[in-house]
Amino acid sequence: MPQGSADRVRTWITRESLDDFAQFEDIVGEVGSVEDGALLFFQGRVRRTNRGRAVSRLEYEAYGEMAERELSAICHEALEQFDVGSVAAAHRVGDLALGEVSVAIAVTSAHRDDGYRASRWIIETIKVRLPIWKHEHYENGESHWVGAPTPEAGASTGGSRFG
Amino acid sequence: MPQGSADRVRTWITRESLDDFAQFEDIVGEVGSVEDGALLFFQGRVRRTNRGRAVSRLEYEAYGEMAERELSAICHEALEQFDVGSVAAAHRVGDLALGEVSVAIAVTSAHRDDGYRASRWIIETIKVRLPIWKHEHYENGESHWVGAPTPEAGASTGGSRFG
Amino acid sequence: MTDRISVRTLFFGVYGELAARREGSAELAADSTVADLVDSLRGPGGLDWLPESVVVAVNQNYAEAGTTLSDGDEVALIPPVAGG
Amino acid sequence: MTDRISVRTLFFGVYGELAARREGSAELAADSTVADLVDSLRGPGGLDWLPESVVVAVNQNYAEAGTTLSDGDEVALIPPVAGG
Repeated sequence: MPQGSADRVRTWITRESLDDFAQFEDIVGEVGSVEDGALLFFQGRVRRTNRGRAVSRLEYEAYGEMAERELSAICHEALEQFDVGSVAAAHRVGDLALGEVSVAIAVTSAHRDDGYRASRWIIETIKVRLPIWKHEHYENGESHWVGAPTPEAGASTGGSRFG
Repeated sequence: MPQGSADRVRTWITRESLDDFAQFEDIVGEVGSVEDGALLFFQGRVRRTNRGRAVSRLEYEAYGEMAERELSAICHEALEQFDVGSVAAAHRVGDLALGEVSVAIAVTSAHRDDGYRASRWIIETIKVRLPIWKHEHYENGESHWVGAPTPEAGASTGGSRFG
Repeated sequence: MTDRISVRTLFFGVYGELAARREGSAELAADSTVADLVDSLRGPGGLDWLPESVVVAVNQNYAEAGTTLSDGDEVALIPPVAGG
Repeated sequence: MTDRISVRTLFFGVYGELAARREGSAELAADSTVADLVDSLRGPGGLDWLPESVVVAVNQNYAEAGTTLSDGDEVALIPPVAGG
């Protein structure tokens, strides 16, 4: 009856589509329980407009093995920090078209407040810790690594020691 | 291109199962757009344990037409109060077994913060405004209308005026 | 002879169980309010267990105690809701 | 003759683009730290655009500037992450 932490977490990094809800429905059926009164399912999708620019497609690059380990670590930490029953999370890599799902997170919990808080914590933590980089391609043919300093800004702070 | 508010909301009260994710996936496909970078899907499910008692099944009774109107009103209000792209929400009535979905809410939004806040606001508002009542049946054969005063408490305050 | 109105009454959830009926009707003086209806329902041999602040919907909209009723109105007595 | 170690270097995202390579290797004195490696990478004709506080992972765990490196370590230079 009591489940180990490992039995209640599923994480993966993949080149395959995450668009389909069904794979998460299946996982929740496996790892959830009738003690869970709430399910929170979050999807991040490729949006057409980002910071005012028209995006044509995205490319996600990952530090593969480290990303797998960090995503698993984040979800296990969520299980310890919040009163949740199960967590499933996946992140896409490779080329994504507009509207495609880049990240998906399913959380089950006895009570909804824990589910909302855990789901939000997981996505925010993914955004600061998961070693994945987003290369945005725009309709005008330009591209940009999201979060990267511009080459000029980089040069102006280069050459010095660790802060 | 610009969509009216009515095109971006779907609500219903139903005796049919809401367990399947696919019907919400289909609706999001219809009412969402590529300007939505986030999807939040919430399910409330019949939990085995409620306030320490072992639940065997639930019965939801609704003031049918008013519940339809209130649920629609709540979701349209969410569209006005939060920066969200679309809302779909449904509530079950009739007999539900353990683990079955009683309420489901899908919200799409450009940014995730709006999605989390709108989803949470909708479920909290449903819980205070939607004219639906839950009759819990327990494994020991007893039953209770959730939120109802006990008959004794009711009698002790009965017979007086509005507060 | 006073003008009378007739309203349809609905009892949901635990109120239906305690009242031993889901529907009824009530005859009231014209210009009666929601509060007048609730008082008459509480009257001798009536629903004396109705709480002090009972929530009422008139024609499927939440209504105040002072709302004036009209002939043919549908008045629902709403126990604490418990959806979700 | 000083003991030397060799580490594998990985450049991700914009660092890979700016360095014009995704992988490399570096020879360092034994007991060199992450900071020593970064300084050597920044050296003459090197990656002088590397920011002051560059994030580094050693063997797939985030590491401090003072972390001592060992022969065969995998050292990744991590630009601002942007998953989600």
